[in-house]
Amino acid sequence: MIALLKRDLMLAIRAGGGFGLSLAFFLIFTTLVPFGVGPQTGVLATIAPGILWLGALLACLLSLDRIFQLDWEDGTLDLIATSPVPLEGLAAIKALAHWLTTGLPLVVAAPALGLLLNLPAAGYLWLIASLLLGTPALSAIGTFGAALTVGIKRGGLLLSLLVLPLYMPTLIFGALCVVRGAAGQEALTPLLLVAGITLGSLAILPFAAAAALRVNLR
Amino acid sequence: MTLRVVDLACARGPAQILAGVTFAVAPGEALILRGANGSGKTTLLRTLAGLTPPLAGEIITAPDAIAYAAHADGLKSQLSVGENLAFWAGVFGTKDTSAAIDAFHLGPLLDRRAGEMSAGQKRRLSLARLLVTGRPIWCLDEPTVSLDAENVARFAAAVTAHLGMGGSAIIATHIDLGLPMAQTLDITQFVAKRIRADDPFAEAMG
Amino acid sequence: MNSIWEYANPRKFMATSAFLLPWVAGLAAICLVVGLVWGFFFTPDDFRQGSTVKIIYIHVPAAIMAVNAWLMMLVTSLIWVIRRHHVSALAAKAAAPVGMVFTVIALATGAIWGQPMWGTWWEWDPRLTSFLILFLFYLGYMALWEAIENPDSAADLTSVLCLVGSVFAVISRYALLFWNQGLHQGATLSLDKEQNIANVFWYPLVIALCGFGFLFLALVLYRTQTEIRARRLKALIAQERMG
Amino acid sequence: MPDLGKYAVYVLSSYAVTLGLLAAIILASIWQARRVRARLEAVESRRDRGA
Repeated sequence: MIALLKRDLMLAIRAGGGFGLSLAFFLIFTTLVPFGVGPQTGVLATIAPGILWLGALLACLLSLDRIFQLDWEDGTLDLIATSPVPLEGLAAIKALAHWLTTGLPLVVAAPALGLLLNLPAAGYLWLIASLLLGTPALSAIGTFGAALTVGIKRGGLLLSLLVLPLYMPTLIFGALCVVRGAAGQEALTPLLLVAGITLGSLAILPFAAAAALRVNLR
Repeated sequence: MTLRVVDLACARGPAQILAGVTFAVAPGEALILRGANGSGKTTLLRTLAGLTPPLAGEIITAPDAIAYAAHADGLKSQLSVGENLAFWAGVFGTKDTSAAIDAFHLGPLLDRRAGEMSAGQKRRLSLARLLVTGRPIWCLDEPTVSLDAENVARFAAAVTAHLGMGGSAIIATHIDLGLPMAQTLDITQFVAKRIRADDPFAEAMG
Repeated sequence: MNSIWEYANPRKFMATSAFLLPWVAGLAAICLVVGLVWGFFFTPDDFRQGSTVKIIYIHVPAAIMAVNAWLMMLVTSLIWVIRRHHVSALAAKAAAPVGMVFTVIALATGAIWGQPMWGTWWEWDPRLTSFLILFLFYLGYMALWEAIENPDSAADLTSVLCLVGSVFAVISRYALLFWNQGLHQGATLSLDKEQNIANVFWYPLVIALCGFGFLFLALVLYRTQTEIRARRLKALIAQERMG
Repeated sequence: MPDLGKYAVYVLSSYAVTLGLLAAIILASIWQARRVRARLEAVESRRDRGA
């Protein structure tokens, strides 16, 4: 299993696609907002939490279909399925690899982009905390979606349609936590709820993803 | 480790392809699967490997004994030969890959990217991967496709060595590999194409 | 009474549903006509909401049936996963578009009703928004069915999606309550039957609800028959192609 | 016809939308059923003739 993680990280670094793309998208998305919404810093400050969370969420979404697609095409998935590594383990490791290559960089980049949208000072701590706790859920749910649509040609659009409704609770609680944090209100409850959803997703979804993979490998 | 298959029925998607497949492969033996394209060779191999659940019949062998290799050899072009082998060693839990590297003279190629290798070299790497799995029974699907005569000979020698060490192999191929202990099984005799038995939509209804 | 697994075989289901369908359809028509006509013509206006209260006879039943349709799909998906009951998987596929239409009706009538009461066409109210999410779930579910070739794999994958989707739908439901306090009035048809709406409104509403329920049942039976014939068509074509 | 007062537009439009959508799903189901039944009969007759 560790070999799987090491290989995925090596591939992400070597192929260079993994890190760069999602971060670039997050940056572009955040810089586009003022062009659309207007430069008034007051407006930007109030919508900053939501925009940052949406940017992170969409950045995760973009890199989901690559989780299994490459391994599906070059036969690695078939070979791993016949190896002692259980598919549940494969799904969990793929989610972890996706989080490390996509989720974590977003958490690191978010505060810097918060400056662009002049997020109130009190919000930064909560932004980092909620993203840190929320993005693993985005990866786990995304891995499940990727497993569902791996066998479908051009399944990327369908993948987004399936996964976005599942992202709803994490987005709601995550953005709410930052909004309340930025306004100085009590933001611990939404943060704990984000963590709850993440733990639930990490516990259940690898099994659902493995079941979907088994069906697609049939 | 003998592999015994008793009255196996395999399906591809909604349709059953083969029925009543029965054979046994003792250690040191090789079985060549013959049959026209689409007659179910790949389906049979995937069922033996456990990817596709069989419709009926039994596959009697020790657990974790079968190593499956298809056309797509699961090699990452950005990774070097050594890294690819190390990865598969990690997945299958074998400690060192030196035996596999020497068996296919991959020593000089170790740090070359898999993407920069010829078809023959890639095939040698995918065979080395088979050795790394450390599993006695090889299920190979058209292993010699896109290989020139010299590499086919090298492949046959490798399989013979594997058989010599008590392994066995089931190979779907059209090319005569000249293996010593090879029996041939023409699976067209087992072809029984009809709707899957568990598909209740086959017979007429109101 | 032979067990429900007897209906795993499509022939038995086709025969029984052919027998049941006219009755269920008839009941649906009667209840709908009686419920809606009674509610529309013979009930007084509400002192506060005026005549818009008449929208209750379509908004509430549609909303209830939209949720029940998804629950039915969840149960049939479970039956498929556990017992490989082919007709059950097809019933889930058949019910999805009907459930989606009920959700759209609930959304549309909710929005129209909201206009005079809350002053805007669309109000991000938790209950109305949860129906928007339910609509997205239906869309995703149906899209997944269409995207997959092999019917058995499609049934397996959509069942997994339905199971996981249901968990997240419930979480979203409560996340929305957390996110925005509601304008929506309390439960209209709560079972403990304390008088939250006057009896004169209550009877036609229950009849209209039965009407919607029977209509859902009739549509699902009818569409499941079509799904079974479509599956048989696919099997025959596959057989022909095999030669 | 009851006097719907100033809300007539809303009440009537919501009933229209509902009945319209219900009619749509019913007609779509019937149309789809007919199409599948026709193609099935075609294939089955072809099969019986051929068999």
